[in-house]
Amino acid sequence: MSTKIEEKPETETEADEQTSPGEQRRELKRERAAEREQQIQEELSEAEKTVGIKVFRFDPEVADKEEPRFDSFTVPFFRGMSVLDALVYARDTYDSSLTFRHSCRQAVCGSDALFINGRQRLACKTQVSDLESPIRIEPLPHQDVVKDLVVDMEHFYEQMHAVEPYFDPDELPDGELEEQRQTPENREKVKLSTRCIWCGACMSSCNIAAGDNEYLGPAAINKAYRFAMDEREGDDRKQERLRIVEQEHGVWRCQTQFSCTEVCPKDIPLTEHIQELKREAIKSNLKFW
Amino acid sequence: MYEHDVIVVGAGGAGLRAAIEAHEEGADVALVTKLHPVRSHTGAAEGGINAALHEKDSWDLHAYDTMKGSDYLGDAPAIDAFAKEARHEVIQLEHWGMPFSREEDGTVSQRPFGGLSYPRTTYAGAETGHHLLHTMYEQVVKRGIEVYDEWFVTRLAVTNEPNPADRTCHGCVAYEIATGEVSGFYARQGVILATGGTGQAFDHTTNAIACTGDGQAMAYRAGAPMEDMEFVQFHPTTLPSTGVLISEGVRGEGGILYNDNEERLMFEYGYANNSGELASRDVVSRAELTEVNEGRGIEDEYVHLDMRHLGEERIIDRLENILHLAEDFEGVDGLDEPMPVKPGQHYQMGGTEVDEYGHSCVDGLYAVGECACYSLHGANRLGGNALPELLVFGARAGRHAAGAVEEEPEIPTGPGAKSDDWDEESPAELGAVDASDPVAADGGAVATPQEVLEQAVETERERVETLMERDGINHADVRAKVQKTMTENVNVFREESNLKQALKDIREAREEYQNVAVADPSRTYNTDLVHTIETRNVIDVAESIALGALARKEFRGAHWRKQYQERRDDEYLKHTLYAWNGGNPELYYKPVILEGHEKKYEPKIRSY
Amino acid sequence: MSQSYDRGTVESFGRWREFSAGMWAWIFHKLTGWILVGYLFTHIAVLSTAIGVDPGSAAVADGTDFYTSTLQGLEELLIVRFLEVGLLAVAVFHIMNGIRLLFVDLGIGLTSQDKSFYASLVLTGAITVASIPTFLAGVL
Amino acid sequence: MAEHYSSFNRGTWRWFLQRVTAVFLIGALAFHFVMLHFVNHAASITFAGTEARMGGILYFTLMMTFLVTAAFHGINGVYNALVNMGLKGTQKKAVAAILVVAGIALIVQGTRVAIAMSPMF
Repeated sequence: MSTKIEEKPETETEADEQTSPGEQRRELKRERAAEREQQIQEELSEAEKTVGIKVFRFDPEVADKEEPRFDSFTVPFFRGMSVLDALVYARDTYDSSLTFRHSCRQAVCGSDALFINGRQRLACKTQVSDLESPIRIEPLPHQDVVKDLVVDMEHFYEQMHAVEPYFDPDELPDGELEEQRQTPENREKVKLSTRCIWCGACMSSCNIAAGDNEYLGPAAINKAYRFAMDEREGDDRKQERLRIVEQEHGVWRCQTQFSCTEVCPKDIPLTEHIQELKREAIKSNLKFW
Repeated sequence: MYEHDVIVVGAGGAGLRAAIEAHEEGADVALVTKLHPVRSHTGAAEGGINAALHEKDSWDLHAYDTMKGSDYLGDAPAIDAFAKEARHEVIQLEHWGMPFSREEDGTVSQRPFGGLSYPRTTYAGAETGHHLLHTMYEQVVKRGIEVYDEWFVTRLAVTNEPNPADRTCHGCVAYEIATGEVSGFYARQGVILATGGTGQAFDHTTNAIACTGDGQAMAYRAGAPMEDMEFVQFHPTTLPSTGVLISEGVRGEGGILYNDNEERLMFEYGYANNSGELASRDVVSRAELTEVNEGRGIEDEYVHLDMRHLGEERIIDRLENILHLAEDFEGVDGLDEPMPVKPGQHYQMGGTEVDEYGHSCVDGLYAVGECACYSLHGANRLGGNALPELLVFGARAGRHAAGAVEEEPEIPTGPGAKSDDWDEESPAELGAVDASDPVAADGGAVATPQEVLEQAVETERERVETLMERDGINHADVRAKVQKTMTENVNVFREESNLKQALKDIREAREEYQNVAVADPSRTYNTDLVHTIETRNVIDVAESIALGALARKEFRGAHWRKQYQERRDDEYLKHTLYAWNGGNPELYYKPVILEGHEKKYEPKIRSY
Repeated sequence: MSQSYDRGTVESFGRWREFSAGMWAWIFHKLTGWILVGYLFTHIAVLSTAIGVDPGSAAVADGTDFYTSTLQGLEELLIVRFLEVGLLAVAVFHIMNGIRLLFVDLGIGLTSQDKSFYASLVLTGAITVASIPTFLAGVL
Repeated sequence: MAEHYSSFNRGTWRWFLQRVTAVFLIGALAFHFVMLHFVNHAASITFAGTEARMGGILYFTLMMTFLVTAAFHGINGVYNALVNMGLKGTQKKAVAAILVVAGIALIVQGTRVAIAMSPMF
């Protein structure tokens, strides 16, 4: 029951014959712009409340954005509105070139860690109603800005990969359908560390990681912790993991400022994990003394 | 140009699993993904992974449950393979370090789940998907598999024989988001699509903003039809403002649904006098929407899910995550007040038509995960079956693409599989497109395989240039229009007039799309362009959903029709297929395979 | 990435208003550390001048009493007394916060690290104030 | 993060010694302050008094240890602070060398002062 292409309805009208296609297009564009403007005004006046956002703008190849600046947008407020909702509204309504990473909208993909009112937060899980307006939204500090709110995450990923972030057991059970045993207590011990969503908020908040790009940083050290503390891996592997984090730019660089722990959107006690690895490293070194 | 044996498009659970398996079989694999792998939406899965691990359980039972859950629209070869191999896959995941929840003796915990005859759902807290995604990405890092992250695959390089079953896929074209560069990826052995769901066809969904059905739409335009797209799962408890999922666990623990009159709606209006709030997802979703439609909804939009009576201690012990979600995404303290909930799009049962190895009718083109349809979930997916699906079929497709499978598939694909008993008139005007438009249509590939990829890259560059240079409307308006009509008309309740309205609106959106343009002039990280291209895909999948729904005149699984309140096995025990057909879309059917090698399934009344 | 924009180090310390307790603790600890190490060098230098370990110095020419007269001469200056109070405050803070940091290193009380920082500030203030009479005795 | 590491790790030991010296210094610094500002008032310190205190072997040893640990703690602290500010490569090596020289000079000069103060020598 294949169907034919539907005849395209004739859209040309008589009046169009006298004007050039370019003018027609411009006319359409003006109409749409006017329509849109009216729609925005309606939405804004209908909303009981509006909020203002001030967004960092930068684009290395667009003339008026080469110099970083802040753009202000007014968006209608609704109950439960997140900062991400406000950004999406601003982009879809006012300026489609407004650029930011986002995906899951539920604090699990880690795409939208931003610097919001002076603090690293996930835009999707930050309620507009909890913040002072106008809300100042900037890309994560201490990272190179690619464009608007998008930062270069390459270095963060490199550091994450530097701790050999994969499970590596000495031996596996013989039976094909047999799992390795792990006590609920041990699972509980690593539980918080496994919640990391790689958003980069901790690295951005850490001014040690900022000054020296060689510091592994809280997220990567936490990743190392996740494996070093997992009893399913053998003891030799644990020693190797400790050797990675106890290098000069590993755990020792942590100055216990606690800023990573404070900004972590998943409430991972990062400083605590780093400190525990310091003690583990010292303990394993003292053995040979 | 980049060159690999196997190119995996999308790096969620299914893509990662496929890449690992192809790598294990010795293929040179690359993952090409528009997000960084750990940003994929697999990470949002909460529930768990079904596998018949316990000695008292058996894979037969798992297969039987799955077939029953599918409302007998599943294909036996896929279901049997799935239930058998899920066990090994779960154990392998454990061997890769997945932090499963554990029993006192150190074994992996398993819990009961809806529609399962045995507690066989393994899980890692209420964040199973997050752990699964990260565990597999770690294995990808360990193996050094190449990942092209933030590369958006926009087109498949497929030869243009008239019959899709004669075509071959030689690679794909991708747009590097950071630089705006359009490049070809030559795949010596195959392209595996693992691009996930289609939630963005609706405006209220639990899916990520990136779930725009790219794979389904690309494969569709390259000749591999979409199958059973009308079967969309709506989850009854999502937060109204964002669509964030509130786990079924709340009702499992004893949470109650109230309407605006503070009546316990499930019992008061007889939606489910036995199981009440714990009736199946489709039943509860329909109940909630009926309340809203009859004026008993709160703010004419949602109902209340109340868990306060469970007590603070129990809530914090078992549902802590839910408190955070309600607080963070709705500004509601679940300990103090009921949470607003309404049904939202959750999962696409249909997808690119493939056999039980994930292979489509186009040679060298595979699809896995939510974007594929091996006819495993049929008309309704069971909770906890999505994650084992992406493991089992990800691995199968990876193996097949790497050339390590000898067996012939049992599930037929392509035009050859068409039922011959179908000759009804088209249910609606299908959305044909002007195939010469570089933005709105794909086509014009050349016959020689060597040039296919270069030609595709050229066409894609032209599309990007056109979109960048011309003036026009913002894609967001078009997308919003599609989403709005889909949510209004192709939601939980489906009526003929609404479905027709939706098709009309989608048709209009398709025409408007011919005027879209990208306003952002920059080549650096141009998300305006990315979203504009995605919107094209949204239109295609939305149309296939609405059309399949209109054509299927029965009530089966998640698909409810007002005028057809019965399952009609005599006429509709078959899969819906929707083929691009070179710009003249075609709707047809193929039979369901209820008889596998080892077992034969008899359609029965589905009741729990 | 063709180009990218680096906002420089101003972004760390230009935002001092938003710093949290742990950050202030680190800044004060570092600052007091610098002062103390500076004082350590000064202290040894003053003492070696006063006691005349280098041949040909004024102290050697003057005999050993030069040590006593130098120290007492300094102590007569009000400004020196005030500086000594400051030095005490700096040393006490460094010690108090140092104890706090040792506990943090041992993994004790990490969740109340902000409270322990405030406690070390309060203790420093109390000890400093209490010592003022002793330090200023004789010059006022 | 290309560089790799030997099992004998200076970072580990420097971190550990910084803590050990800190513990010692808490006591030593407090003692020093109490001794020279409260027990003996700073204004009434005389060479004779100093010589008497430095004549005790225990006191002398304590002061010498105080000098060495304080020098290590201070110099190492300064080095850490500079490294945290992003010092790398040759610059870092130069700073390390200067600090080691300064530290040794401090200890040598301090020792000479101590010897001059003590009637034992």
